[in-house]
Amino acid sequence: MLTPPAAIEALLFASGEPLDKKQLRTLLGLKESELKVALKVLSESLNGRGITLIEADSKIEMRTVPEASALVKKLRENELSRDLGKASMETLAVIAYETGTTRGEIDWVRGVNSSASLRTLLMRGLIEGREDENDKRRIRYSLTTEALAYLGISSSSDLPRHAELAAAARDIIKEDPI
Amino acid sequence: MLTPPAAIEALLFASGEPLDKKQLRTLLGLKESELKVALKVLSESLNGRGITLIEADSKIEMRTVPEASALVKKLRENELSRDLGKASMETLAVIAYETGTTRGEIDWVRGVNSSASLRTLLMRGLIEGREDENDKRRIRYSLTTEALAYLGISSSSDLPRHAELAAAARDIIKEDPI
Amino acid sequence: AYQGPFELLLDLIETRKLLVNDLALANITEDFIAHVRAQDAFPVEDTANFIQIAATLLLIKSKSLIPDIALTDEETADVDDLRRRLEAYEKVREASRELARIYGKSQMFSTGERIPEVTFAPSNDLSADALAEALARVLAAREIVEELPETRVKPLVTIEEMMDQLAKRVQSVMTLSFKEFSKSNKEKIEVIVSFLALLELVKQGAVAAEQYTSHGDIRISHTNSISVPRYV
Repeated sequence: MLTPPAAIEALLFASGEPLDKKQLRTLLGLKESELKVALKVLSESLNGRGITLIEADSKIEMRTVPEASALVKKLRENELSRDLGKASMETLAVIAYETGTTRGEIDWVRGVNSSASLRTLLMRGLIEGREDENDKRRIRYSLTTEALAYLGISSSSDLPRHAELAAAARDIIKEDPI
Repeated sequence: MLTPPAAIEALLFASGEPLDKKQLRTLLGLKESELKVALKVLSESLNGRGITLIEADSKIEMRTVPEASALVKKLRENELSRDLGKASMETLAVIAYETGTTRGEIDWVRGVNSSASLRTLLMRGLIEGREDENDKRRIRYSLTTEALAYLGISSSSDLPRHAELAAAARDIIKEDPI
Repeated sequence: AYQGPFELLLDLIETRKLLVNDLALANITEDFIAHVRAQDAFPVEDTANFIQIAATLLLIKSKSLIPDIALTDEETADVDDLRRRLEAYEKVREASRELARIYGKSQMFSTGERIPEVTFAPSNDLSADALAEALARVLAAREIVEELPETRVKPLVTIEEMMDQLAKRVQSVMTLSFKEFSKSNKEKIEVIVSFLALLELVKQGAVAAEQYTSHGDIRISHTNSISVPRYV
């Protein structure tokens, strides 16, 4: 019989793309709390293995573990990560530590126009933009599982000095009335 | 640290097709007997999991477990029957009006990453990819004949406002700095 | 490479091992303006930013030269805003360096691209019109983003124009804030004169550079020290 964690693993492997939690729940007929438990069991059972889960926003994806990076690169040289310029890396950093931030906030804190860097990050699939619920015209950006994969971490809470840098970003950027 | 079973799991997971045992041995620097042991450990650890190893004449492949096939089928059907949605529709539109376009050009015109949409459109038989004659690695996409028939046109030049929209798309593609 | 104003400010402060505070900002005012002057031209959309920051720096400078100068509420807000944004940017730069350290180092790969079995499965939202609308929407969305780089191509603001704007901006503010000083003791007026001379120096610096090259007779000391020129 297929346990929920095994079912999730099969779906993530077959899909090859990040799956939305809502999608997983409908496919498996699970309540939110049940999915949460199943995901926890699956991710624990993956400890010490060659593959692991990455979670960004409400999306889950299965990827090889960071430790296997050099090995897998031998298999897949074409997909090597091209470097990111300083401006794009700075823009990625603002979005990483201040998820759901807007272009206005990014320009405010960087002191320069960030539209070119945002376009680079969007085209590489490292960030995605979503319309602000109460203000359609405003786009809020967040990291994708692809970005976490390039950073070699499973979720944004694993970002270096996450608590410290995220807190700093929150109280400074958020005050700015856009 | 990455144990041999975990390393094999990562390689099989990331490889698009079955891997030859000899290839695994060279990639991992293992003797035949060591590989045998590692494979045994890995396949035992996969008991009760959603994925499993399939071995056929010295080639190993990772697959979803048989018990999950109904679920995987549901996932496929779900992916095939869903509405295209904004991202895939825009990707398909760029391909329709700019036949033989590449992924890089589509990303440039749309300003976002289109690989997930391309995968869906390929899977749904709406587009097909052909290698660029002078650059094997570059794939050029165009509508399939079934898609043209479904749209009720014999060639993409019959699409509404074709001259105007195709010209506008081409101008943008010309600006692409890459 | 082109540096944004905050990047430049932080570099100037960091090279002098200072903390981000008003004293540091006052100290590097001349360097910031000298750096701005050294650029031959500026992308239009960044010029306003540089001028605003240069003007705020001169406000902080004037506060350091004349401690009990009364800045207007708006000026104080500008000073606080600059400091807050700089502190935030300092954190962003730290975060960016942290990410750069790990980016691409231990990449996690997705499952290999299995060739998806193809089944022809069009969708009910697919039609020729839907494609035309979708492409039109994409092209329209690009218009808004597009027009920004265009302005970069427009004639750039030359340094002289920028210095004039800056000088006018600060002088009008200065005269406003100096109103009550004119009556008080001589020593304060001496400082005010030297400060306005600094401004003149900066403005002339841009002009004298040309004269210097063509006639070669006017000598002006370099601005990185606050040695105020003696006008005979």
